[in-house]
Amino acid sequence: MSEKGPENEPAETTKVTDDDVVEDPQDSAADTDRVAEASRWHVALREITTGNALVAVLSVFLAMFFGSLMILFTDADVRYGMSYFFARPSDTFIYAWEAISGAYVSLWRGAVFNDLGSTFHQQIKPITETLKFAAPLTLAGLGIGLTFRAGLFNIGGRGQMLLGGAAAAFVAVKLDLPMIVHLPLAILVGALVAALWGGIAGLLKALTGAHEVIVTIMLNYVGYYLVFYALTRKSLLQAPNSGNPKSSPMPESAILPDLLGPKFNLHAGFLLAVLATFLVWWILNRSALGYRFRAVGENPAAAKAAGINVGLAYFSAFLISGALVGLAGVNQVLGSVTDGATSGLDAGIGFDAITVALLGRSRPFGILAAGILFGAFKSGGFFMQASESIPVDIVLVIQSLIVLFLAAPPLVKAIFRLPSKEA
Amino acid sequence: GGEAPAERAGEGNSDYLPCIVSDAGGFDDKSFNQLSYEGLKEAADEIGTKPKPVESNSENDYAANLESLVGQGCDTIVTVGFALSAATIESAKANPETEYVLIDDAADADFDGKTDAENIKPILYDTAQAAFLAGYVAADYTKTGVVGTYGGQPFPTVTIFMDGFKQGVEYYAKTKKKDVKVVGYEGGEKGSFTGEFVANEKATNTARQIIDQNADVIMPVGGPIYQGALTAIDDSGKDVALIGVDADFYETDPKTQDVVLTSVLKNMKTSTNDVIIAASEGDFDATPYVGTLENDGVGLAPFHNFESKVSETLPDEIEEVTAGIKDGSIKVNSYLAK
Amino acid sequence: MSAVATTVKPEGVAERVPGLWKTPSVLGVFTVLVALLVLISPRSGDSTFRWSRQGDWFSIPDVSLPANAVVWAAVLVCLLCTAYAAWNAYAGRKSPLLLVAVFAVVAVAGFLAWAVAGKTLPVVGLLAGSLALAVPLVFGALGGVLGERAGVVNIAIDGQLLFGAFGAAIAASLTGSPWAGLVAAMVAGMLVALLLGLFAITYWVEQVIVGVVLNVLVIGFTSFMFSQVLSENAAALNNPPHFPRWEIPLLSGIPVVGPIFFRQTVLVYLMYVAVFLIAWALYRSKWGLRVRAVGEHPKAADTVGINVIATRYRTVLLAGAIAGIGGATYTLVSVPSFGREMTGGAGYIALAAVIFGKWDPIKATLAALLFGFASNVESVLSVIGSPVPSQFMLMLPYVVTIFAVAGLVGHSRAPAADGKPYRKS
Amino acid sequence: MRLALRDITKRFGSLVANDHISLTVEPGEIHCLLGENGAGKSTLMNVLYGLYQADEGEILIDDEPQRFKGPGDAMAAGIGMVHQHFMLIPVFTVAENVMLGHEATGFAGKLDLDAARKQVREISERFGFHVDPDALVEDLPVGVQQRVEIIKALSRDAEVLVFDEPTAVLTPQETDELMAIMRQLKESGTGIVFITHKLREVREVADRITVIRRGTVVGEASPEASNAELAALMVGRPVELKVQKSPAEPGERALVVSDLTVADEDGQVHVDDISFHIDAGEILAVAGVQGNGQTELTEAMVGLAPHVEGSIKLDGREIVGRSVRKALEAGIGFIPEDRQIEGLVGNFTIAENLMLNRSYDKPFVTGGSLNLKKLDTFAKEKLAEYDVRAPGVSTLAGQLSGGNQQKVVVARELSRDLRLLVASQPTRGVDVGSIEFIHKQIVAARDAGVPVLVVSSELDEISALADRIMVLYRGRVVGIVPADTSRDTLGLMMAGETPEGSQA
Ligand SMILES: Nc1ncnc2c1ncn2[C@@H]1O[C@H](COP(=O)(O)OP(=O)(O)OP(=O)(O)O)[C@@H](O)[C@H]1O
Ligand SMILES: Nc1ncnc2c1ncn2[C@@H]1O[C@H](COP(=O)(O)OP(=O)(O)OP(=O)(O)O)[C@@H](O)[C@H]1O
Ligand SMILES: [Mg+2]
Ligand SMILES: [Mg+2]
Repeated sequence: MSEKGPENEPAETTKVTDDDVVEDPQDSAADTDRVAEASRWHVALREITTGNALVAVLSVFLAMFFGSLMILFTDADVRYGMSYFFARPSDTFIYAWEAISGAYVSLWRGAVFNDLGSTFHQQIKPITETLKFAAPLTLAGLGIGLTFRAGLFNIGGRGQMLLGGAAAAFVAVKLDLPMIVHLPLAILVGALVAALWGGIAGLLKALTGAHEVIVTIMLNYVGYYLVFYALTRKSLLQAPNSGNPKSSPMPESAILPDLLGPKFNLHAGFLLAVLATFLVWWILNRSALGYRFRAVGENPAAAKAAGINVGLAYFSAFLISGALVGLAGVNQVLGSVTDGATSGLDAGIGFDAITVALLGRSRPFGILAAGILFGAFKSGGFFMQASESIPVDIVLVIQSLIVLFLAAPPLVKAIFRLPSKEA
Repeated sequence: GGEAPAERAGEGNSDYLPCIVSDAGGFDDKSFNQLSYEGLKEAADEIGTKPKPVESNSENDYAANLESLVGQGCDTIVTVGFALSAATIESAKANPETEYVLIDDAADADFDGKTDAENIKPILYDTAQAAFLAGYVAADYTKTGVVGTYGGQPFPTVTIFMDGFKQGVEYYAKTKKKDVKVVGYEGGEKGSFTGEFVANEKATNTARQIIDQNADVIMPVGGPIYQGALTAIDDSGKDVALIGVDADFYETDPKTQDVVLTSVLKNMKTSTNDVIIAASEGDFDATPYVGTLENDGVGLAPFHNFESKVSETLPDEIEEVTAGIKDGSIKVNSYLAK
Repeated sequence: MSAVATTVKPEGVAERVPGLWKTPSVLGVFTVLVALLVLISPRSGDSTFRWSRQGDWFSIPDVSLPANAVVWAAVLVCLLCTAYAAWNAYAGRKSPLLLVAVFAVVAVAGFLAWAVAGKTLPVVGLLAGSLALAVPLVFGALGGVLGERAGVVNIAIDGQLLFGAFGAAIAASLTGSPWAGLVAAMVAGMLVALLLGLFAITYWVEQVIVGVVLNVLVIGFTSFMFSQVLSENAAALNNPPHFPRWEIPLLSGIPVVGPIFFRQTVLVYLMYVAVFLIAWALYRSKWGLRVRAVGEHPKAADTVGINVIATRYRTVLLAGAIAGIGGATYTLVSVPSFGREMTGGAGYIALAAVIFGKWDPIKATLAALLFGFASNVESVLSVIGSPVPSQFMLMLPYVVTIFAVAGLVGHSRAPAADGKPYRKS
Repeated sequence: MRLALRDITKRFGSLVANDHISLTVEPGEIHCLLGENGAGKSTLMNVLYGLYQADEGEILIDDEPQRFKGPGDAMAAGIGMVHQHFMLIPVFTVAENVMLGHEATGFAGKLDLDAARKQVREISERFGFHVDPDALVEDLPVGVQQRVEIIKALSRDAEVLVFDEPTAVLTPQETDELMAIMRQLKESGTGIVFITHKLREVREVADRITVIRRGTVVGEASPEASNAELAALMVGRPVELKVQKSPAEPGERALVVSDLTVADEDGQVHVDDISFHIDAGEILAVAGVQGNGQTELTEAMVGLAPHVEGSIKLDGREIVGRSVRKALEAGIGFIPEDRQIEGLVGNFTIAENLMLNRSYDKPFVTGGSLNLKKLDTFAKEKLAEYDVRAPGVSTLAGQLSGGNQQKVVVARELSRDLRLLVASQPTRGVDVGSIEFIHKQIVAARDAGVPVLVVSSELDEISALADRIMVLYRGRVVGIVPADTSRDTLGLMMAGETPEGSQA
């Protein structure tokens, strides 16, 4: 996904050219000279067929196709139809069509627009849900993408989210303050604690050269048990009167406000994510700090020789990354699931965010777009499961296939027999 | 699709729609999610309807899943596990027309002793009572004088088993003046936990360590983790007996038949079934239900293959203890006991 | 002209090198920690260590010692080790690894004596369990080492373990034979490896991306199949027979050693073979030379006529098969059925072992064993009752790994072309 | 064996790297290929060696057309190559490197290392090399590494040997020895293709010379042609081979280095108690075989070396113990020895690379934020001033040719107010045209009063730039001598011998 985001994908044009290419598969790769002399129309066609936009569309298409196969082979009706396939093959096809279209239509209804809804707010609610789920994915994705740009792998999203969320919850439930102070304070403390937690990996890397992949993975577990411990102590996080490892619900004064009123679940966490996107974009592309992150990420030896403190860059990248990932945890506790923090508050987002960062190519707006896409899958998945009884796990399969195909344009082009740019 | 052949699976004639949401364990957890779902399915078959089950993978999913189910027009929604409590209360308040059944939690977030929404029926089980009996049986059965237990995570719904078990053993030791020791649980949250409700090497290994402490009865509490104990028992080459939890393992998992001494029953299947049947007939009753020995909500499974191996007097003694617990002359402490 | 020795090492210069002080510092920290245990919370009673098991040729008697005394003795030895390490550092020498090993054993013994005061610690069970817990990690790490030695970073170990477990469960259930399950596990691991190869080797996709994404793909696929297919036909598809324990005659009777190493399942014996075979082949055989060449400097390998792409594919597939065996331990040894996400991220721990073990099969195996040991200390202590809250005990293996990586390993050098796709024009 | 290339064409996308090139190599002949950076020499040789497939044309051996699918086929046909960037595996031993690809094995694929050791010893003896078969390649000096490359080729019975810039990293003595080896090979009937940028060498050994420019053969030159003629033919214009430079007018004592000792992480000492000084407006050139402490010396000057003792005083202020950033802020410009590794960020644009050492403060950073406009203007200026051949300032540095990359580094380092310039191998692998330009810039800096420390393993470069010459051997100063010291004397000093009359 490019820096500019998905809005420059010419969906209409691609369709037309797509057909053209299919009709003319001979127009293949080897023919460099001919293309060089070809008409402007040909040049434009070539630009589109070799461009990223078409590959993106086709990647999604391919991933959905494989998802369909899985649905087909496990759908009870389709299998039933196949049992008498030779007697009445049409049934199999009808069932197959029902299964697949049912799945994707419900995915759409759950993610974007529900035409079955009786009121307007019910109809457009799915898109707001999508944005709600996109917020933590984007925040954590930004954090992880930022470390990627600095040449680091932050696999520690889970731990950072847990610590950030738990710290925010602590401030929220233990203090009694007016909202104007309480909410910002809880957010800040959450981000800060997560930043320090992430910073451990950066510090150890800078001081001892410890491989950050190991350290962050280990810190996930350590963080999990720490938070779990806190949740079993009344003095720390556990709700009074309860034996469950869960905190009290968040007080009103520390809850991220709703963006579209009480009828929708979309809360200010999404605003936080959008702001963070701009902030990270600024850091990476316009700030000296971000310049140094990128320099260190691309060539640490050259950066060092040019006077950049590489260890400090590692440490500060992890601090910022931890803070962003921590905000995802804060978003969960103070926004999405406000009835109390638990040791499951990360909800797998810390890992999903790695994929989001990869899909967004570690570019801030790419990550925002990828976060929204994944949020849509998430939100649509619930609807699909409820209406079609298809396990949401299929969404994982489709998501990961999209990322893989997007990362390998030549493969997609080979599958669809498109010309490749570097003929 | 209306034009489908009549034999097509699961099509019914009632328009009553029962639904169920699992917690993060999913419906294959060999524990409360699975049993509640099975109870719901049976009820649905009896009524002639097709239930809608949805699984949650994380706590993110609870509210969204409930919302989708409401959108699907469910009449009754069963939510399984304390983790869904808050989401259930919220959904119930927003949808007063829909009926909710919450398993394993009182739905009392404000701790005023009352259910927070009138359309939620909380179902709880004082499994400590039944586990007490199991502890008594184990203490009687053991030859080494050591019995063990371990859990998935120190949640109250887990430790309540271990707690009751421990009290049962201690009661036996005191009344019979026999030295019997419990390993793997010391009370509160102190004990042996695998950290996850997953059948894995950690579960197997924990069972191994318990057997290594000379235990010859072992009670794993936490869905599929008992499968680890099966492997450990098999590997040890010793005569170690297993005590099942939730359902009668002898029936739900034939692989356990040679080793299962008895099981601590938590009759979620029956309770769910009953509530759904009643609800389908318009008799939804939101009063909280606490399963006890008294109302057969919890109990002890038969000894099956072990009938000949336990002491002859044991069945009568169990009767006696049961009566004692019922009439209150024997106290079993748990977070649910008044 | 002769090969000029370009660097000379006069006496007395190296003492300026601060890296040498890392070892004594870490040892010092741990010495203090052990001492703090008894200072803050002295224990009463004896700690008993049990060494024997049924079936030993002869039984070593239990050893009972007063807990506090043992801990203090351990602290003393630790102090001596630390002092020696510090003296070495002062003299500009690196401390021998043996010193660190002695220190570790003594410090652990001190901690255990403290923790089991008044109770009995089954030493053999502790060690045998450590080995069992480490088996999938060792296979995973071996797969990781192989792949990376050939220049392909394998983050997908977790996916290979999980898919191996999945494949093994189905095939063994269908055929009724754990051996068929083992083969299926290898094939499953290879399938994931094939995808890794396709994207990483043929299409030059960033290898970390491919690995992470393949893990998600496998989780999604197996979970989907689990709910849609396996759990509905559990008796037919998810009911694998398991490998029995094979006691090796004679060897298994040796006290302490026998029950730990020679009363295991066939997969453990396979693991011994795999570790030594891979370690040998990697450094001593033509195959290994070529694999390492391709991972260090693929272009150089190409210029002497080695087919880089094919070598990488073959190695990655082999690595996948090995990781697949690790996956088989979940469903053919540990528990008798497949469960959703049942590897619990073990592949990532195996990956840590690869790096911790500096891309060496033996060292990676030791790293995995260390992890297994730390996990099992937690299990054993929680069963016999420990003075530490369970969450902190559960943290132990991870904290130990961080200390080990930061304090003892530090910079490690990956194969030079690790993670870099090979592109010819 | 007679080798012929006929009408070879090789394209990279739209770039035609080789355009219908024909070339023959007779047995017992040394055939030189000359051409500026990016002319297509390496590409042609890679085609010959089977690494690239030609788009057009054919390769003939004894008039038989050949099909090389990979280097394996080329080697089997008797072609060996010593690559510009060594194709050795650093963590392998010499024997392992030599046997790789045609390993002798025993039972179960067990490597027969003894056979490989024997082979290494045999070939070494034949040519008088002293190479330890069990030494790790990464521990060997480059000269020896190159011998390993030659042994590798000979161990496969190569009849045509290609040397791609083999002398770029050698000392004069090593170069002379290589020439002798080439002659010896030639005597035994081996055909040799020899690529170099050093005209002196060409005239010394070449039997025939082919000049390539922009992918096409522009003609053959006679080995008797003068340096100036050859250079002009290569570049397509007359080239100043020796930079015009007035005698130095040394000013104050700007840099004083005393008792400097540099050790690495393992405690090995690379610079051993050396002292010297440089005056403002003076160039001190450091000569020496690579690996005798030059790298560590330059690293210590900018704070890159981890363990430094002694003192480096610039304008009276101590540098030792300061961070790289502080050293650079004190006014040190640093041209590192390997532009790819330490000089440039390949995936950064030219403009971004130009601010690499100025990411903390003005002019490109204000209040923590980048001033992209200023950077753009600055980069455009420098692009024009330093004649960097690139489409624009947002071209990625990694896509430039070696010479142009070097110009970017030089432009960056010289565009600040310098108090000291440290230049390490400033023209390694750069063609004569670019050398001329870079030398001019360095001399201009000196003339502006900057003290300059130049490290080079290239004696031509040393004598072209130096006002005084310091020779390093095993981390110690052998002597500091005047610029007009003879090549022979310098060569001896580089081997560690202290000649008469030099001040140590
Ligand atoms: N793999 C490649 N892909 C694209 N372009 C390439 C590739 N290799 C070389 N080129 C381009 O081909 C041209 C010829 O390069 P080549 O390396 O053959 O030059 P050369 O004559 O060896 O130069 P030098 O004297 O610097 O070694 C250059 O413009 C170079 O940028
Ligand atoms: N795949 C490629 N795509 C684009 N440019 C390339 C590619 N491969 C090489 N080049 C360019 O071709 C140039 C020539 O490559 P080569 O490795 O032969 O170096 P060179 O020109 O000989 O440089 P030097 O003289 O520094 O050794 C490189 O500097 C690089 O910029
Ligand atoms: Mg209430
Ligand atoms: Mg070249």
